Amino acid sequence: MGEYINNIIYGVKSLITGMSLTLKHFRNKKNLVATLQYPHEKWPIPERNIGFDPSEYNTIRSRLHVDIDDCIGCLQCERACPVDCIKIDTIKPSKGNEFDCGITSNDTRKKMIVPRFTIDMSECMYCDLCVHPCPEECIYMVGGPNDSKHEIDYEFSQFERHGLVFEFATATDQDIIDIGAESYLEKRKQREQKLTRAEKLEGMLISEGAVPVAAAPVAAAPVAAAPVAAAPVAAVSIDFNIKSIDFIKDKEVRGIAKKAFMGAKRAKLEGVAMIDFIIAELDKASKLDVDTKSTLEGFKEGKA
Amino acid sequence: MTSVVDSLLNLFSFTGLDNSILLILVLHIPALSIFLVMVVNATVAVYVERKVAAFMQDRLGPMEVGLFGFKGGKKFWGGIGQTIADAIKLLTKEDIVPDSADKKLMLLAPFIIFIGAFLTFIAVPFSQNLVVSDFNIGVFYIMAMSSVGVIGIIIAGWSSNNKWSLYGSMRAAAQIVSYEIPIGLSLLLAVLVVGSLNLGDIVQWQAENRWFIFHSPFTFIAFFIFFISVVAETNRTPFDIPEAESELVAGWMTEYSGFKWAIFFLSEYANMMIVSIVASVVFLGGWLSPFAIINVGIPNSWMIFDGPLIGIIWLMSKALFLIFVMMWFRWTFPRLRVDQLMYLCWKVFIPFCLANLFFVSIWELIGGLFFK
Amino acid sequence: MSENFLVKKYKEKVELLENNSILVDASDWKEISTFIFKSRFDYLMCITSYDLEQDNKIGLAYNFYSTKSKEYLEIRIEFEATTKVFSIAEIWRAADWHEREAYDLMGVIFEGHPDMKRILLPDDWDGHPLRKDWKEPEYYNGMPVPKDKTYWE
Amino acid sequence: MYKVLDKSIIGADEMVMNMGPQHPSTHGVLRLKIVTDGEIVSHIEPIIGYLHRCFEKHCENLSYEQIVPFTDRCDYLAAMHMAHGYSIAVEKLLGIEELPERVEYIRVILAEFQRIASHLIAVGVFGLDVGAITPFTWTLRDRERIIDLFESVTGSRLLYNYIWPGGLAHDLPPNFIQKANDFLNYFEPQIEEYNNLLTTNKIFIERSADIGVMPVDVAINYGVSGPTLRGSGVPFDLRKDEPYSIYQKFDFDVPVGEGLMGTVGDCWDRYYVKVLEMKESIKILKQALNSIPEGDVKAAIPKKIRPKKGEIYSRYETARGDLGLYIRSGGKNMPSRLKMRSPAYCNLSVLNEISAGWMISDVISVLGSLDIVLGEIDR
Repeated sequence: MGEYINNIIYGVKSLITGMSLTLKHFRNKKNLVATLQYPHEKWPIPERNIGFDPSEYNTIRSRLHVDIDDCIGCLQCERACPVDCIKIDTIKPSKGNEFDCGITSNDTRKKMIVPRFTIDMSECMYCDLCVHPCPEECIYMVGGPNDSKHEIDYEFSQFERHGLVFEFATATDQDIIDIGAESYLEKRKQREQKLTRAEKLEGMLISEGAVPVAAAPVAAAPVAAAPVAAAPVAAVSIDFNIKSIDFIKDKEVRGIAKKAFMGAKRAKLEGVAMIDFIIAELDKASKLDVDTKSTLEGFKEGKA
Repeated sequence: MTSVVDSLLNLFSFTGLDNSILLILVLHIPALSIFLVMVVNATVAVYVERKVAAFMQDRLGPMEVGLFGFKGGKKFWGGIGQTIADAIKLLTKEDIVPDSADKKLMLLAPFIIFIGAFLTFIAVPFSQNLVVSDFNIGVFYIMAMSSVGVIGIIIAGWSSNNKWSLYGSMRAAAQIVSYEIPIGLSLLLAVLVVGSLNLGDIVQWQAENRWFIFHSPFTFIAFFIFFISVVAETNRTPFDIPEAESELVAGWMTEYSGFKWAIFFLSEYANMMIVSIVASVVFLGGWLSPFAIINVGIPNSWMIFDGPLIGIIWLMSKALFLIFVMMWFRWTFPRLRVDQLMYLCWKVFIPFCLANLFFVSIWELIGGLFFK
Repeated sequence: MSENFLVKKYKEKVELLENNSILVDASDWKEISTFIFKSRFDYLMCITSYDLEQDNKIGLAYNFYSTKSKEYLEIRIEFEATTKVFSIAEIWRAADWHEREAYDLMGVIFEGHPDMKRILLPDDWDGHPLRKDWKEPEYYNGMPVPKDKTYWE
Repeated sequence: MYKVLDKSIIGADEMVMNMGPQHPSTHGVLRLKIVTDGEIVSHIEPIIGYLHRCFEKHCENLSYEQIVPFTDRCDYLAAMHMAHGYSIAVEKLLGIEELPERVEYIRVILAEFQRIASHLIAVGVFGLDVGAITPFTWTLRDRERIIDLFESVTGSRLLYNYIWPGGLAHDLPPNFIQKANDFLNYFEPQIEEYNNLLTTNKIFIERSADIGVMPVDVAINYGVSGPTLRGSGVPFDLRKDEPYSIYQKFDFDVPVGEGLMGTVGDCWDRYYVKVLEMKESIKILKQALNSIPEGDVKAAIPKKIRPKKGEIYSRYETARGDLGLYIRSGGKNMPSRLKMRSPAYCNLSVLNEISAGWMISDVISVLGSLDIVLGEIDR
């Protein structure tokens, strides 16, 4: 009984202590409130006298910026990046080409031009590792003493995802032609085409780079029609893909068939040849029965 | 004490209609008013709750949405339009019904809860003569009607076809049914002393004697038991076990969204209002002023002098204070566990209530012999 | 030194490596692990699986600690990938999840483990990705695994 | 503990509840498969891996310097600890014996601040789990001030990449000592407020004392470490027992659970150990801030990290427990195998053992008191 009463008394006491504490906070809130009314008030990003003296790098972790005029294309920052968000292409002038690549603010003569220097800020993880190795101190997080040049970018929000891919290179097409690298322009064009195609999402293409012949869409066939038409090589005439094998009930047999399918694909076999290959493989494993064979044969004529 | 319905019938008697027809026409006015009171109460209470929470937690709370261009700066009124914006959002939101839910029951549940709260309001006096219908059995009626909601809660939890919701509704049923007992036993003290179930009579007795909470030490304890029990009955922290957002996500409300969920909210805040008013009426002198001087006037002029307009201020300020205390509880305490909740009810409150009942009876007996 | 008592007892069966770890044969592990537990090493810190990159061999490193005498012990077992290793999950309960992880990521098969299944990767995952010869699959659940990053930059 | 009734007598069925991965109090994307008998839990199976980010596979393809930002992302509530632990391991692997004094001091100062910040989250979230919302916002408010300090030092608020193998990314800002002292003066009385509001609250004690008791032998057998182990009454702290960095210079105690409100090793003890540890961290911080020497913080950073062939097992006391790193070097600039023994991984494995037989609400208390971070469990 004593414990029962004590419990109640302790309970009431501790509850009143708590309530008086919250009431205290209810009253004097001004000096304790931690809320920042974000769009109206902004917490200052800490900026330290960074200079570009290697001992005093910037502490800011905001957007990456590159002074492309100073970039010598040494690829140090690209190598330091753990997430591969920096992508640099460089072109060296061919022998005998007298193209002037320019000079940096540290009086280093540049030996190549940089036609591509993209930083994908949506991949960047703000680790600051790329800033430190730069020999010309031309890549840095925006802010600090450079404030006059580049304002601190608070949100750098964009409406589209590719808006976060920043291109810093300023080399013009003329420069690239002058330096004697027309092939680069061609390559770039192809890449841009690929990108736009992916943006339009006209069906997923698999391993186009590795196996250009087998640009067979895995996704639903009707959707895939457009990119197939765009592809240089005519597509599979027969409607046969890895999903088609699913009619086989036996798990083991189906596994072998799928393996065979992938093997055929790797061997760049197509259409009828592919089906023949699968049948041969199944036969080899002595798992081929009459039904399976006839259905597979049926695919050759285009019926499921 | 006259009721609003009586007064309205008197007021419109010049039309010469038959009373039964007139009653049907006239009833719309109090019904709409009750609905309005519920809506306004929920809107204001949600805003106040958010602000109280924010201030106790060293935050600012809603600060962006103003009302007609009024924002109030960094003060209590900073986001005065917030709940209106929220309400519009809730009403226009998609109503999601789980595929495997029992759709008819799921639709029915919010309305049962709403009807429970709505019907209770009929007997709740806002001031002298300002009660929709003045029952002889007011206390009993309120007790009965406020328990209707639990049916809706069980239906809601069951029909959602969600195990967590089921847990929530089962907990709610056990909790609400249990806490009816200490509530009833505490109200019984007032009934015992006054000798009437009519809320008006109870206040009248307090006007003649003293506030019921100060009547005896036992009624003083009874008030706290009553108040804590009604906090439990309205499912608020520290007794929000049926909702328990860190355990059951939102308990029986998990699968509800949009308009139905808004109705749950409306009823919850209406219930808070009801129990606070009942607590004020029964224990804190109802519409009597703490100074007991203003409560004079010309009889039968119910519009102005005889309490209503001044009384409503007193009653509402008492009730609002109690609502504030409920919020204060919520933002201070952790949550009890199911069995501890039951322990508190059956092993602490009910024995105390029974003892109270016994001692108050003796007090009355002795008091009757010596003081009067 | 903590490892001496093992070398003393199992002269034939164990081999002392540099930095004081002890190499044990997989077939003796059942006997030795019980002995280690009965001596003072009550705290299993870590089980590391590693790929030796030769002869299809993988290894396990057990790091023990004694809360009583504050000593360390590192045991290593190196074996063919198909060998079944005695599970110590019943002796040190800490080994339960570590062994499941070793199975999941490296494909070590433990004998006598109460609940041998994948822990970090999904159940339908193919292969054991920390093996050096593991290759990214072409498909995962019928979806092509993208390898060419040109599409999302 | 409740007795699970004999099924043969009452003929009741057990129900399988699925808690998470989207549940407010599983602290991330943990999924618990709970077998219940009414409200009473008879078996729990934690299912993890929803946040698996292939940390160990990543490490095999990254150079030692590049791993540091990834270690930050393992335990995102104590990122400084992970980077510190990793740096110590790599230094051991490289055979770097001594670092400049100032580096060690700064590391210890930041590590202890991080410990306070992490424990603040643990304390507040445990309150949140049992239903008290106000302590959570108060602790977050104070953690915010620590994070502001970190921001002024490192430039970022959560994932720092500041401690590097062999040194630091850069030096402290000029007025850091002053700011840190100001914070400590402000923060010390706040702990009393938490105690008044939450720790000694009767309802909180009811919800946490005597619940989820973890006996010492169970704790050690499961490899539990850190405050969770100390809550069971084992005074084991690597900072004291095997001082790394310069912890031997400081005077502090190792708080253990004493069963003040219930049994030794219950949820309340595990919680209270964290509160006491914050006080100990303040002690260390005050000593360290007063005696921090001058020096160059980048002097000992190796130009190229390419350790010899060999293995290393290194331990570090993070806010959650014993972080073990087993690094096998194949003589390249990338580790051939890096295994992280994450403390919360081992702490979580004990969940079924200590919470079976309790109610669903108690499971949440136990989970809150274990203080897990899913980023570190799933890696």
